[in-house]
Amino acid sequence: MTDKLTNAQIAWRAAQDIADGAYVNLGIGFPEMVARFQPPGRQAVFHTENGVLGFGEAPTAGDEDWDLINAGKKAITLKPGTAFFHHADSFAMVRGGHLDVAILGAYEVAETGDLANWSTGPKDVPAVGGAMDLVHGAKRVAVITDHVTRKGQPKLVERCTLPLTGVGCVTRIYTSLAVIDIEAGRFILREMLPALSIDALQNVTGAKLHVTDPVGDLICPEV
Amino acid sequence: MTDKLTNAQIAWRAAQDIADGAYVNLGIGFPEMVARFQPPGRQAVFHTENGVLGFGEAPTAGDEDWDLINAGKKAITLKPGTAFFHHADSFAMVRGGHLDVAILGAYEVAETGDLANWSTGPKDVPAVGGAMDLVHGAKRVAVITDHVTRKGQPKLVERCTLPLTGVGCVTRIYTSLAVIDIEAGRFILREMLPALSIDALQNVTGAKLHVTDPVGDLICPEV
Amino acid sequence: MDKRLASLAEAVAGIPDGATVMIGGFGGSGAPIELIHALIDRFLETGSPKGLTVINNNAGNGRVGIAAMIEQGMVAKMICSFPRSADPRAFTERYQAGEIALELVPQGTLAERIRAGGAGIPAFFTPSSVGTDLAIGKPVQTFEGRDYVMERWLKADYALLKAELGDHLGNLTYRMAARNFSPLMASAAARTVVQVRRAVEPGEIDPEHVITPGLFVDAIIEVANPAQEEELNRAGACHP
Amino acid sequence: MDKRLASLAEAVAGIPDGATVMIGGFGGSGAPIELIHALIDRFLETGSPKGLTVINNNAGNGRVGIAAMIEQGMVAKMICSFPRSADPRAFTERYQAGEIALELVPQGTLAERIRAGGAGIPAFFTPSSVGTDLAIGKPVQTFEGRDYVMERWLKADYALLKAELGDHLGNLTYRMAARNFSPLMASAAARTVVQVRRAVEPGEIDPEHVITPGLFVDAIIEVANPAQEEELNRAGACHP
Repeated sequence: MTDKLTNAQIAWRAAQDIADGAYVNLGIGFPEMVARFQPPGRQAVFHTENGVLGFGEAPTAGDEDWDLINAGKKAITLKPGTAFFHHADSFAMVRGGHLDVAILGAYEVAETGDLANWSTGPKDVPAVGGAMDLVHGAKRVAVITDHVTRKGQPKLVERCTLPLTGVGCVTRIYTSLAVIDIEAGRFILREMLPALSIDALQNVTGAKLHVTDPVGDLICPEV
Repeated sequence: MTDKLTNAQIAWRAAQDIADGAYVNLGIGFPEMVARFQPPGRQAVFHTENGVLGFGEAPTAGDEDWDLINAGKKAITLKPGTAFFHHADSFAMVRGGHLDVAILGAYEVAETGDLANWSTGPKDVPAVGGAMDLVHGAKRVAVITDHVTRKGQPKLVERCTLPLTGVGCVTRIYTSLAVIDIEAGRFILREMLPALSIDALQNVTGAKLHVTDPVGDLICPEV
Repeated sequence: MDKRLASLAEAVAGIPDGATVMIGGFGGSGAPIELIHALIDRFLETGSPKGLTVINNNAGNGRVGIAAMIEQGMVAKMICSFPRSADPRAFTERYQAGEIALELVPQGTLAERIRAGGAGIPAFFTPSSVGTDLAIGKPVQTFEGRDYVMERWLKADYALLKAELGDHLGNLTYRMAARNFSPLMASAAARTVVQVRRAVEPGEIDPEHVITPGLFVDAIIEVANPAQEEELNRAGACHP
Repeated sequence: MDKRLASLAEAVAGIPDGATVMIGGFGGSGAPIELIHALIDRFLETGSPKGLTVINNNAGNGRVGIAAMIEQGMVAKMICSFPRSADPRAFTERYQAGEIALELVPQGTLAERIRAGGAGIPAFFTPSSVGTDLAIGKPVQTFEGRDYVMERWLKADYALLKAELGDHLGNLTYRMAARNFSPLMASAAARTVVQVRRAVEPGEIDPEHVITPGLFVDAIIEVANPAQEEELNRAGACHP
């Protein structure tokens, strides 16, 4: 039994909720990992901001074609049915509500569904990319994240303290400890690690966890 | 010497003002005739609202491909360099100011540059097509028209009485009798048929004709 | 994921009474005649769908396609830029009898409103129609000294389209000028159904040549030898 | 009409001090390295152009391309969505020293503002950035109960782009994801200059495969073996 899920395990758990044929955008960095864990028999169609739909996995090192990259500037590959389009069409897909799921990282998520994931404050060079579009476009906006910061501070909070990416946009959070839905401005606990108590989880969560239905065991394979 | 120019001659005269390489939209019907009279050595690139740029002349009867038509639903042909695009891109070209010239027909043109060419009043089924976009898009909006209506009434007027297509948009009018510019809310006479006097022309014109420079002879070949 | 349907009847089965339906094509170029006629056949058998709002550049020609829908009394309202044609009698008669409503929209504004519907843009500003009867009642705003009319997005319950190639994922190409409004409508309808001249395997369309990515398409049905509205009309055809 | 130019130097000769320049590419994919480096060479020889506003999704990477422009001090302002990269030092240093201005725009809004500039739409509404710091000072309007921010069009004096094929009329195709912002920028600049991997005769590009119609393009220059920014950076390249 682990203390907490690895990033790969969080990504695996998030992947279980993606339906066959779903159109999915994965935020750059950690969320990209979700693509690796599609359940057998299901094939999502991945969208990337820079104008590619239905692309394949990363090429082997040395086989990169640097005209064929994703939003994280990593090399990707073609597969049958891939389509290219320009940036305005790409964000028409996003803003127009044509994506089923967007999975993003987070600095903070509030019980209101507010997300902060683009700026750590004025000292940093700010960089927003497509996050502010994605949070208002996809039919379902989910976050994957460690449950707490590196310093052990809660990332799930009553109100975000960092600059917002979007207001009231997140509906599900996959963390290293739990799966939590956001409904009507409340965190609803859905699943947590079997070894954990609700009290222990509440202790590392910055806002009240509500339980409306039996809480499932969050069990992920070693991946 | 003719009393007035034929439609073909009016179209010929309008064609003399189109530069080599100009991007041109010709309104449906009579204005389409302008394409026939490009001066030797000049090639305009014709745009049609339904998503074709740089198309060729009409095919011979029996060779029509009805997927390849212009805005007037007449068959056209491909030529080297033709491009297809969808309607939003087509009107981005129009509205975005990318056309050099639009040449349209008119029911009435006012000395203010107002144009009425889409509705003859409430009895008719109204149909506007792309005219309201063209009058605000092309760098230069010209009208070709008989100088008077079939009943002999002036088509060049102080104020339009019919529903407007656009406000202050026309800058040059090629009529069966004259070439007239619109500048600062005035009709400026540039050319007229050699046999005509300014008084005679004024008599069939519904607003004051101004003369600021020597008036040229409007001489067109038999076409 | 396989978006292929088995029949035209299945393709048009779900459209309810009162639906807003975008229909591709500019005149006969790109008109999905077989989908339209399947919808008419359904109406003749079941009495449904009726009371439709139809969005197309035109309002039908002759006695086939959209004109035949209007003739049958299925259409309550047309949203179009140019309800005239070589033979506009179906629309003209109903319109003059007050039996069909008309929302007349400048062609570029119509295209942009549909694109906006697909792109999640609820409103935009255009110079088209400023100062004319078609701008009456619409907000006007001045930018850099020039007036613009605010126009709203346009969405639909269904889009019925015609394409050239379509793969199982819904990626489409179009033939020549038959493209016109269809890529926009594909994006702006809750459900987009496309008749394709040839259904192909994913990968048969070069990714750089895809005009409508499959994400905008819900279903395709192969119609291998589609009728051309212009040719039907020249032959004096009538549906049914 | 023949839009071919004879040299890269000619292609960038007209860009004045203080110009707004859109530069195609997303990261290294589609970045017109040779045009950018020709512009830097002109600056090094003549001291001009300087004080540029550059519009690109990013703000350069390493010591080539846009990063090299910034390093040379040619850029007064960046308009971009993501001024971070594997090696963002050129921008970061100037930004932290207060020597370069930044207008940060959400990526979809950036794309749409450029498209609006090309399409003659002075303003539009988007849900992106509502309630965030990036919406401060912008008009907000409610449609169907949801708030949207009004955003303005974005235009440029010049666009410097990279394409795959270009014919003498300016019709373009792009290679894979190198397309990104370039078709939009082509439409939104007063003068659009494109380096193409291969200049072809009109008719060599299938009319259905044209991505940017020639009307949006003012000049093309063939650069047969263009450098890839990502490869330059992996090799530690530096311009000049």
